Amino acid sequence: MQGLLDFSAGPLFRLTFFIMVLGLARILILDIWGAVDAYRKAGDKTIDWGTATRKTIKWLIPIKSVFTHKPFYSIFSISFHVGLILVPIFLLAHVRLWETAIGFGWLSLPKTWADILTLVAIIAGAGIIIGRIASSNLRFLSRKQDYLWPLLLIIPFVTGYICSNMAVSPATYQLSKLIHILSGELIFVLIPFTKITHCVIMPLSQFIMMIAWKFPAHVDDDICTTLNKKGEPV
Amino acid sequence: MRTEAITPEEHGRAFAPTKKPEVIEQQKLDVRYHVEDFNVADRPKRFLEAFAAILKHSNYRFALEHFIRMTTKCAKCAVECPIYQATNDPHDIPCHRSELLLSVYRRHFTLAGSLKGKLFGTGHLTDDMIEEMADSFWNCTACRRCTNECPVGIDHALITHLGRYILSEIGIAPRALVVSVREQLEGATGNTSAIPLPALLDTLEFLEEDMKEEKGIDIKFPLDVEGCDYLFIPAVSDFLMEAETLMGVAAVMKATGASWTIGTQYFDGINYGLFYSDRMLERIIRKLVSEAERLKAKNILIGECGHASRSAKYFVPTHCGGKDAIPVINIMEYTRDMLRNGKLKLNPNTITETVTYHDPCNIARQGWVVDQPREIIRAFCTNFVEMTPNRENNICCGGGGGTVSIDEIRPYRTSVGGKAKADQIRATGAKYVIAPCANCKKQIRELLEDQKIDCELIGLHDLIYNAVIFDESTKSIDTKSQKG
Amino acid sequence: MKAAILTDITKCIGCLECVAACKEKNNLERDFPRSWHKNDGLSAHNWTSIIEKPEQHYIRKQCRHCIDAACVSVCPVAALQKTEEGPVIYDPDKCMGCRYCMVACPYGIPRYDWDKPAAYVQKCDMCIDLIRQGKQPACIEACPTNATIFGDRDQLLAEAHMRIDNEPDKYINKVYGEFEVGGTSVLYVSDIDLEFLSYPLKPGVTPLPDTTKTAMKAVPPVFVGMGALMGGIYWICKRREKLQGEKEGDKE
Amino acid sequence: MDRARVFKSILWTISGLGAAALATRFLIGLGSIANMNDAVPWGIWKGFNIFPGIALAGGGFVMTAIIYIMGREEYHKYAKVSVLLAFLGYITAATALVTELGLPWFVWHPIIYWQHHSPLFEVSWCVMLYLTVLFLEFVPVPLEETSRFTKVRKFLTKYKIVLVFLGIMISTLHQSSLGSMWLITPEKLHPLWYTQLLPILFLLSAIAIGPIMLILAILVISRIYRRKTDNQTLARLGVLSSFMVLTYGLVRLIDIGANGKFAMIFDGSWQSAIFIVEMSLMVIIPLILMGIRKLRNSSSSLWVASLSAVIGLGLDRANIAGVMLSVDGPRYTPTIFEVLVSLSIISAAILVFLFCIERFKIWDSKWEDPREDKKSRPDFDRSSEVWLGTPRLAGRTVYTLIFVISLAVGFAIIPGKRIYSGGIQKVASQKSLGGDTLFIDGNRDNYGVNFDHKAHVIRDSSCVLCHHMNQPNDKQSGCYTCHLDMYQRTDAFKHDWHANPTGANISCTECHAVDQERLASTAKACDQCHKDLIPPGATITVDKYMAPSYTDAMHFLCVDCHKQKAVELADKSNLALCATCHTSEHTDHFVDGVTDKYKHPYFNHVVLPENRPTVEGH
Repeated sequence: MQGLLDFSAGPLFRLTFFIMVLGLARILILDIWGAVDAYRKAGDKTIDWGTATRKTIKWLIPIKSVFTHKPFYSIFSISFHVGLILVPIFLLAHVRLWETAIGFGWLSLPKTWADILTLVAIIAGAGIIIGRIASSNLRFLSRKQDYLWPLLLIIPFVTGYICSNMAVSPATYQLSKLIHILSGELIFVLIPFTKITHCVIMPLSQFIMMIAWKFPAHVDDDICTTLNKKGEPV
Repeated sequence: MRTEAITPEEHGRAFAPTKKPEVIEQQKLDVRYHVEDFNVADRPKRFLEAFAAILKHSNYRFALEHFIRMTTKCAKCAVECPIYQATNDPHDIPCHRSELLLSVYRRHFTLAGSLKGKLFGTGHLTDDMIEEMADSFWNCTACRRCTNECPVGIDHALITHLGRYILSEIGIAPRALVVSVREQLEGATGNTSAIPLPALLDTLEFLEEDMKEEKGIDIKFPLDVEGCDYLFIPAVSDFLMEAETLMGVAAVMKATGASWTIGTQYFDGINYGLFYSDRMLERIIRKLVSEAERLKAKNILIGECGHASRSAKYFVPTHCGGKDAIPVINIMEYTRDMLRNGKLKLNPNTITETVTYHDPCNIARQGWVVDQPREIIRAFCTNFVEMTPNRENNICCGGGGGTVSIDEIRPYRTSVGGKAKADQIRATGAKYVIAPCANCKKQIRELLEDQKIDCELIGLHDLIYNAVIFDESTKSIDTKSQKG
Repeated sequence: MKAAILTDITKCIGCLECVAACKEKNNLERDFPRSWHKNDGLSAHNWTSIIEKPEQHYIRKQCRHCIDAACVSVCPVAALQKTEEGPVIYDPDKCMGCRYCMVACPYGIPRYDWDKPAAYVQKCDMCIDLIRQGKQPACIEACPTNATIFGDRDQLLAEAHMRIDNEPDKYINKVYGEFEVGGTSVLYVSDIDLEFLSYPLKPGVTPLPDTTKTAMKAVPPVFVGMGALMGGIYWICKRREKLQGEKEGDKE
Repeated sequence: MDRARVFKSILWTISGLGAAALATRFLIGLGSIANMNDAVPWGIWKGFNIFPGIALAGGGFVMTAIIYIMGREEYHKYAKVSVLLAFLGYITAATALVTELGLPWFVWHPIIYWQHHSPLFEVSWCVMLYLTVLFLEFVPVPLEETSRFTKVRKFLTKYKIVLVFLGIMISTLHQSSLGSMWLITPEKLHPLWYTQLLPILFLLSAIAIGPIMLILAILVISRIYRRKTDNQTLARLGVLSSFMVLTYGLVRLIDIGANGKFAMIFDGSWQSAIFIVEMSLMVIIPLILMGIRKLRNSSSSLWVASLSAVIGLGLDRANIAGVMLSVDGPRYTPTIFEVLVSLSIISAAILVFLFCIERFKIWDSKWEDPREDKKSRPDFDRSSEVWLGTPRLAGRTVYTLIFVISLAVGFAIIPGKRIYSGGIQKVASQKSLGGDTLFIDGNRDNYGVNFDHKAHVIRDSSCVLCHHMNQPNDKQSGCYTCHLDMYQRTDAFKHDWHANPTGANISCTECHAVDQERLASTAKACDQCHKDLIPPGATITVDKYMAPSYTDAMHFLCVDCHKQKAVELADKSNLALCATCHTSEHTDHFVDGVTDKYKHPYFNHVVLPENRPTVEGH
């Protein structure tokens, strides 16, 4: 057990962590690269960057739409996100880990707050899953991963909570810690390859939309050639 | 490089058998849109090839690459979609519609799809999927409300636009649109309504006489004048159906003393390419610009038409010169500017009945033509009421995205597509509903008829026509120039 | 004055006071055994050490401060320099960490900060700052038995020879460092063989820098000569081509 | 999958793995990934990348001399590729140098701090100058692609011959100076390699093998891209260089003979064996394959000859730069990470090379992928029906993924011991691997006590004697789980554990009397409940529920017992002395591959191992 823990907290952690960080960086770079290429190809290069930036900021802080469109879903998902972001980064135990790994740490959440946020994240995650199952629309739209992701994301929270507050014996503690680490690492690995990449590329959305409507000039001919349609009637 | 077509065995494995639909059914409402005869063999393969060719040459790939990483399926767009609100069918949720195309992209154009294909060999494009897309994409009115509200920023409108484009490349596009565009690009008349030039001249002459009678002054439609400030291009259907709008425009032009003209070689602002094919879009834009170049016009002035304005405004620079392209403005922008600088004077009490204004999606959604018409209306109407929601958040008339031209789906448009609009109009209790867009006009007229709403649809310049006050100076200048 | 150190192996009791004094004076870090240490006790944080030999022999190892030092001669940025006072000193601001000095040193003295992202070469500087103040190096001050003494090189050499002459049976008749590699500033008199200090070098009397001097002196002539040679060949080839061209032209 | 894609994928993988090691080196230090040490300060990066790299890049100046100065037009089509090869070879060497420098950001120091006695000073100047010259020679090629900078391009093309002259002169100098660098180590370098002629030998071998490297590169490229090679020209080039190979071989052998070391070649030592291998790879095999008319025109003999010559040259430089140096201290074997860094630098250079080949007009024509063409139809992968875009776009997707994953794997496989050797908080006690001894290191400074746990268990059957057991159900926690610091006292009583339903689950009233205020001072004492846990006679005083500090716990618990034992066991009278535990010797638990028992250099004398090997031939 100890060996497994050491392995999962050592090399396996480094592997998955770097896959996540580098994978996300790759996605971000490829996304921007693609946009720049598209912009270079576009026939019309007039883009109002200021408006796009303003739109992005307005849209990333969804104050108005929370209460006008599906308020329950919005509140659940926002609190879920808050928990997801704050707890892993600012939990005291994690900050200690960062300190040993990279040599410096930062402010940490008070234990009570961390516990509350953890519970909030767990409840919100569960709420999201239940909401998805309950609504016929969402059930129709959802793919498997849309259920699995919230489920997977709350596993480390549940096990982490057990570790820090409810471990009855060393065995329980170690087991829950192992599950905590392994599920966290599974999440790390999956992040760059799934929809969770939205965490880095989301701010680009408005710009991407704007550039996407800037079509390249004179493609009619090229597409006709490629599809052997040259000279065909409309 | 692959030069051979796939073998029959491969085809049998990869693609499901095809069936030949003369008409693709809108089963739910028993509404159909007609397509022309097309090659039904190998549809998935041809679909993918068209998709790939478009991705190769156009700018869609990076956007799709971005969108496939974002889809969360939260169904927030459902709240925004007027179609879904009317049908309550989850198939109509914009997110689902986008997913139809995104799933094809994921499976056939990404590494993950490659892995899936190699490991499981599943998930490839089938005829059923194509048929679902063919159904779904033409249910949408391309109003782009969903795009504005998507919490992760997926441009459903762009995806629908692309989906229709690809489908049209394999022959699945409404016949009404294809036939119109064919006439416009390759036909003898060169416009979507197939109006021959003599007929147009007759109409204009007739209108001139009409105006002379009504206003007592000579208001001309200048034809083929070179070097004008404005080349006026309305939706061609205006010449047939909305003569009063044209008269209003002519009156405004006359009152402001503008130098303007109508080209005789090409006088059609309609661009159905925007709705189903970028290739057609490009060709039509080229035709438009070549007319402007022929007449050495300084600006292109688009008449009361939403999609014509948008396609010209955004795609003239794209295809014809980028920054240096000929500027495009909408007639309402022009009228508002003239109103502001005092060249145009309107009688402030012309209309005393309740008036409401319908924002055409294409010009209002990104906030381009929103305030201008309101300013104009307030200048001569005493009783103006807004619909809710309005401006950038307006609700589509139900005929957007080219569906209005498909006469065979009128029941669908007036019962489903326009339901929300009809409710809005009813709620305002207005006497006149102003819709400065050829498509909206047609749709709302049918809507009012089918939904039995006591309200009159009218163009903005129809009303302005009654309100214009002509200066003595304009009259005199005009008579002088006529004498000269 | 040419500063030098004379260590009398027979007097050393291996008390390590010099080592401690060196650490304290130079503010050296605590030293953990690492895989990159040589087994002579010197390291980046240990500039002098005591090597124990059988029968109570303790040999202090430190930089020899050669008269004509190999490390000084090879350092491409002149970070190592022979001072007027005698010691070879190191300027960390110039160093770029190439470690050529470590390769070249016949006694294997310079050590390296292998565990630091910004790594410097480290070695004894004979407490040059103290010498300049007219004091003795810290290790000399600390020695309780005067086994290691500080002074002018010539005087120390005389002292060493005097000790050997006085007790020829006790000492090996050789002052270690008098002639090896052209002479060093750190001298030893001993009753056991000290050649292991310079392993694998068999100490000759030529200064090591002389081995490269010939080659380095040849640099300018070779540069010019090569240019001239190439120019000549180029001229000949061009001329031949031209002649050939003329010939062909004649034929036509 | 086409050949180029497979090849590039492999290169990207290696680059990724190496880049991880490289990043670690720059963040933590050379010691974190390299086995270089104070005795062997130059490792594989010098012996594998820098010295052979520069020698193999010698093709640049030799080829330009042959083409532009001697006017041999038949090789003109290889002019650009040889310049590119030289440029990348030097870039590789420079990158490796920057990697292994301790202060790489001061690599420009030789420009301002002069020391003209140093061969390395001359080498660094020449390399810098020659890199500039090569850059100027090569830069017109990419500039052909753009319409900008036409003037610059034309200027450079016009004065190419000046650059060629400069290039040759500078190359001659530093190729030989690389040899001069080793003149300073007359006793360390094995006599078969050490000679005063080292500079000349270095120069000769670079001239001989440089063009052969070019042949190899052309063969490799044509194999990857399935292009035809002009074997005739290559063979002629081979003949030309085999003359130089012959010259080199003769000079070297004559020098050895003249110094009377001829017998050493056949003395049967491993060094002599390597010498024979080296000479046959570098001289004999190429001479046979390229010198004999019948053999040299076949593609396979060109392959074998060039490969063997290149490997031979690499071996020669590696021998001089490391293998044949006598070592006084820990022996050096490169770690896997050093190898990876070496390979990754080379891989990256090859990737750049391939990039240039594909994008620029290096040969008579640009190498164009037909799939990049506008008119070509998208080629769906047959089995999966997937089209990832044009080769460039697909490459962008695939190679970045490969790179990212291999980078992450690279970071994962570097042992934590090496990464954390600086900053980790070590626990006070460590399990010994596979033994029965605990290494107890209270200060966490690597100096501690080897505690024979097994022996103690046998002696005292009760665990309780040493393990306090504060936590419910805890039977095995070591001291260090609570006593993290040597001198600080630790909380001995965990209230929440006792009250928690998942812990001891006892009600408040069990400890706190009902009518009293619930304070620690009024609660029941520990031993009222934990009767069975406290051994008879043991006195563990708990002061305000703080357990004693680590040192106190150790000293008062152990020493008391040992004092008692010392009395009982008359033959072990020194059992209670401090030195029984605090000996100076300890096993190092943090350093890999250290088998010697070290003594603390601060407190101890150093004993050198006897029976040193001696160098033969002196």
